[in-house]
Amino acid sequence: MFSWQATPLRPLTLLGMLIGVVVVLALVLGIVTYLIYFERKVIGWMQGRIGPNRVGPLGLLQSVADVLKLLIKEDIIPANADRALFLLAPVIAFVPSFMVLAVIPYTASHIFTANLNVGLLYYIALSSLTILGIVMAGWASNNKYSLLGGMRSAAQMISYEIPLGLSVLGVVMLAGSLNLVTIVQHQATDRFGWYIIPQIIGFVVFMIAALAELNRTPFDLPEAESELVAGYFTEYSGFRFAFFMLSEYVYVFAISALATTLFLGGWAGPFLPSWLWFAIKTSAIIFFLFWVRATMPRMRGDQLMSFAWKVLIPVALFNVVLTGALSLIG
Amino acid sequence: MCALRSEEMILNVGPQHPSTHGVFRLVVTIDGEQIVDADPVVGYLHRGTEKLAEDLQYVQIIPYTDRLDYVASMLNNYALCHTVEYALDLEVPARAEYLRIIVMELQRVASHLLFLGTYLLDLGAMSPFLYAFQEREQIIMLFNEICGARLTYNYMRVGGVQWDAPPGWIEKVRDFTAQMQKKVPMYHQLVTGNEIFLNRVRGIGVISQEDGIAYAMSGINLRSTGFNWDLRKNRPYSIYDQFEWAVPVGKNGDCFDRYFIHLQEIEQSLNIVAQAVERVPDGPIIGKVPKLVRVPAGEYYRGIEGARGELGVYLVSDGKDKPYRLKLRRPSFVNLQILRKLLIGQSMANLIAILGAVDIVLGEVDA
Amino acid sequence: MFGIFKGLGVTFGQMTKKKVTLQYPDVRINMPERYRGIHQFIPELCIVCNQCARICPTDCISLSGTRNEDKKLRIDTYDINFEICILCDLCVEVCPTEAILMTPRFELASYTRDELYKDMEWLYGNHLGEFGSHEQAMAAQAAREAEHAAAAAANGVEPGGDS
Amino acid sequence: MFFGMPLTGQTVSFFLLALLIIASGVMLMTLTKVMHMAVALAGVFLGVAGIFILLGADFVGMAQILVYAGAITILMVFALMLTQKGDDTESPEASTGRSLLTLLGVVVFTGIMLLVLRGTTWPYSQSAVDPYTQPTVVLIAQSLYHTYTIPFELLSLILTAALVGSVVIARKED
Repeated sequence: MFSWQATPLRPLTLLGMLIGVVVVLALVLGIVTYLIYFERKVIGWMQGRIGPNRVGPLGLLQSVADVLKLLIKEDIIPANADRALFLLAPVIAFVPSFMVLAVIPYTASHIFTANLNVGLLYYIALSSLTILGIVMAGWASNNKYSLLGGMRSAAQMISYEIPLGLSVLGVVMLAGSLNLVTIVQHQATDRFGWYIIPQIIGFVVFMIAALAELNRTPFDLPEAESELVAGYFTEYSGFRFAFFMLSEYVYVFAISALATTLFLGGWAGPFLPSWLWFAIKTSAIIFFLFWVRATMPRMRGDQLMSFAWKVLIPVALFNVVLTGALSLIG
Repeated sequence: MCALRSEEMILNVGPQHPSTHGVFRLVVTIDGEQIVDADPVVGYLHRGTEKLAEDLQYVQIIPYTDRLDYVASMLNNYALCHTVEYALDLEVPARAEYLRIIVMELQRVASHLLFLGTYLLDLGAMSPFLYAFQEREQIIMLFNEICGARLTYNYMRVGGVQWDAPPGWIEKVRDFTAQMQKKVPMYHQLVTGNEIFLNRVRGIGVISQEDGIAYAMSGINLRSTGFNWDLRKNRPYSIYDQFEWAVPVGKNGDCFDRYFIHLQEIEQSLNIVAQAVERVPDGPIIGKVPKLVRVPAGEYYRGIEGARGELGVYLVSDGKDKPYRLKLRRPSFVNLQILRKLLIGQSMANLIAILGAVDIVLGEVDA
Repeated sequence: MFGIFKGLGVTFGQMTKKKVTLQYPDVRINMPERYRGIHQFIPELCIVCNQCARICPTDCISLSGTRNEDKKLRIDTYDINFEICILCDLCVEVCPTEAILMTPRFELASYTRDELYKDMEWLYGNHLGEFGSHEQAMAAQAAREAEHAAAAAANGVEPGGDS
Repeated sequence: MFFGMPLTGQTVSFFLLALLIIASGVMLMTLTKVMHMAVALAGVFLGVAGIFILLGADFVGMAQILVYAGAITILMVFALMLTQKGDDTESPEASTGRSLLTLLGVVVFTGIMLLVLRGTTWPYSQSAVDPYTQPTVVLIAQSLYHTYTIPFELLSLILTAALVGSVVIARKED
């Protein structure tokens, strides 16, 4: 196996690393662009509308146009904002969202995937860093709505990280590894098949906690438009706003990819090439996220908290115990 | 959280805020997310309708009433015309009364649909808003056909209505009513049973019956407390006594009751419309009204059941063709007064749920 | 729990339903006959009785006329200020000769306030449309009305408004 | 070759991380706004996590990010946001005596550290360095749940008791 630690650093290896990063970044940007398009189309269809249809054929270039617009907009920094943090916050929010993609096995031959022994932990640990960016944005904007949004997101995302972590424990116990590649391989040979079957409770808890981690409806309190105007990014405009949008949608993709990997057998599947299987499964989960968004009203903060602590965590713990008992019997 | 006392913060909700539905400002003092004090500031949309009316002939006031509660203009039109008719002791032809009933009840449905959509939007659900607007659009197009406007109808006149129904209009209303009656269960499926929604609105913003009466509330806000008071039944006007329908009444006076009564009233209004379209008589659409209406000197008050409560017109005339004084009892303004009492001690998220459920229209609050 | 799934079912069912979006600048709402849009004014019919200016609740109509040699009044200027006009239809209602009418045209947005001040020429142009003279316009309108009546007789429903 | 060391990814990463830790540490001491300090602290935590990973302790490194950089920093920031607003800078009092004392302290501390570091013979075995023979997660799990099961469980008991106790204390004023 290639070990970056032991191999001497030659210009060529460095170049290779850089090219890999740029390729993945470009790929992710493309995915995010069409994720946004897909979301607008799906929600439009569910509401009797047709969604974007003007820019490009079938509106396919709508997101591109939106991103371009954001990029050429004036970068406004409010006079009373904390300048340094205001500038830094979108970066802190975005970088981890991109970094978590490193461990997700997209295909049977993992070109872009770091075969990390603690891959799952890496994902959860890094995604928790984004909260810091969001809280910083809320505080640095020096806007009361932003501050409230930042505080809400801090409380919410920290609370939901615990059920998220607990819900994947069952998978880890079945696979006996934190390595995402190993988890996918284990699912191919497991007697139950994909882990969604033995881990259905874990899957449900995971999806709910994932929605909360993503700050999406019905858990979109931090950016609740009707209450907090736009929450933590009220004061952001131009490409800094684009960074928040980008990180949000990269996380949508990442968490769906993680759910696919953990519960739906990853890239495994008959006939079709592995990357296509991966894309199909991930798209199904993404569609579910959008579907929920088109249907649900928003939860209230205190209900959200008590739901996490009084329902999700006990259920996730119960799932862990159940899985332990199951694997003892089996 | 009691042990942790953090600093209080003054937050200006509005005048430009997505959930104040217009230009309404609420100065709230919050401690964390808890509201310590709330101070509604009204008047950003004040246009001086009452004062303007003193310089206008009665027929000229009608288009101004369109702009009070701009999502229920037909009812405003009627309130003014009805008061003047009452002052003149005028007979209104039967066909005009039926047309009025049809448009008023359709207007009530449209207004309640708007409430439904925007309320759910405030609570974070996007789709019900668009569904409600699809239905509302059909009603608006019906109004567009009968009076040529989509929002500011200026349809009623003293002694009758301005336009007769165009050919085929009554049938269209009948079709729409039948179709809409089938649509109502969809809202129950989508919204009423949703646990997240129920948790947001149950037991929130409870108005007691005593408070409701003490604050002179009316309409759905009062009925949600369990007090059965609907002017269409209790002080019958027009021809409401000729139809069979029920007054939906709540139990707890919370936001859920208010939401639920809105839906039930949609059903009841459709019920009235369905009965009315079956027996619209032929005949003139406007009574014998002098070309220039002169109300005999005196004071007159008539209240009707508007979409948001008792919509009253108090008219003082000195016998001229213009009112000496016109006072409008706007239900939104009166219902708004309880807001401070409801908000103190609630969280920011509940603020939106409560403000939305009290269902104010700023054109009416500020007049 | 079931309430949530019912709701999900409703939204999913909507996906296949017919979409109601109207591609506005390309596809226009067919406004009904009675629609109260921007006025048209026909100077030939005006008798300068001033009733429209008097009934107007917002005083947005101003007009002036002179007496001809044959003692008949002739309209000279006729302006409507669409900054304050509320399209209430009262002027049309009182006009004894139907010289002022409303059209289904509703797009009033403009870059300057001056453009909202419409004079007689503009309002007459709004009446004439693509036609050269008042007679031609009236003839075309009569033809259109006959067509409408025929269509209405054919299917028993008033065309125009789509719901 | 870089100061006698082979220029591998590991070396480069080490120096970058060391730079991050030192820079963040210095910023943590010199910045005046509490909120900025919190961000600098997060930088220190992240750098330390990176060092852990370089040493082959990837589990500990990730736990460091998750617990310290993720949770603890945010809890601190959260508390700061709840309690403070507006200008919370304190103007440092520049006095020569204090600066000199600081300098002296730094010099003495560096000296002692150097002495200790030089004087210690570090245990060094070739087999333990290669981190990829066995996942560290397994090693940790084995020591926690096999070798030290009873101390571990006792510890968790104490932590639970502490948690319950803190809740009781916090709720007393209701």
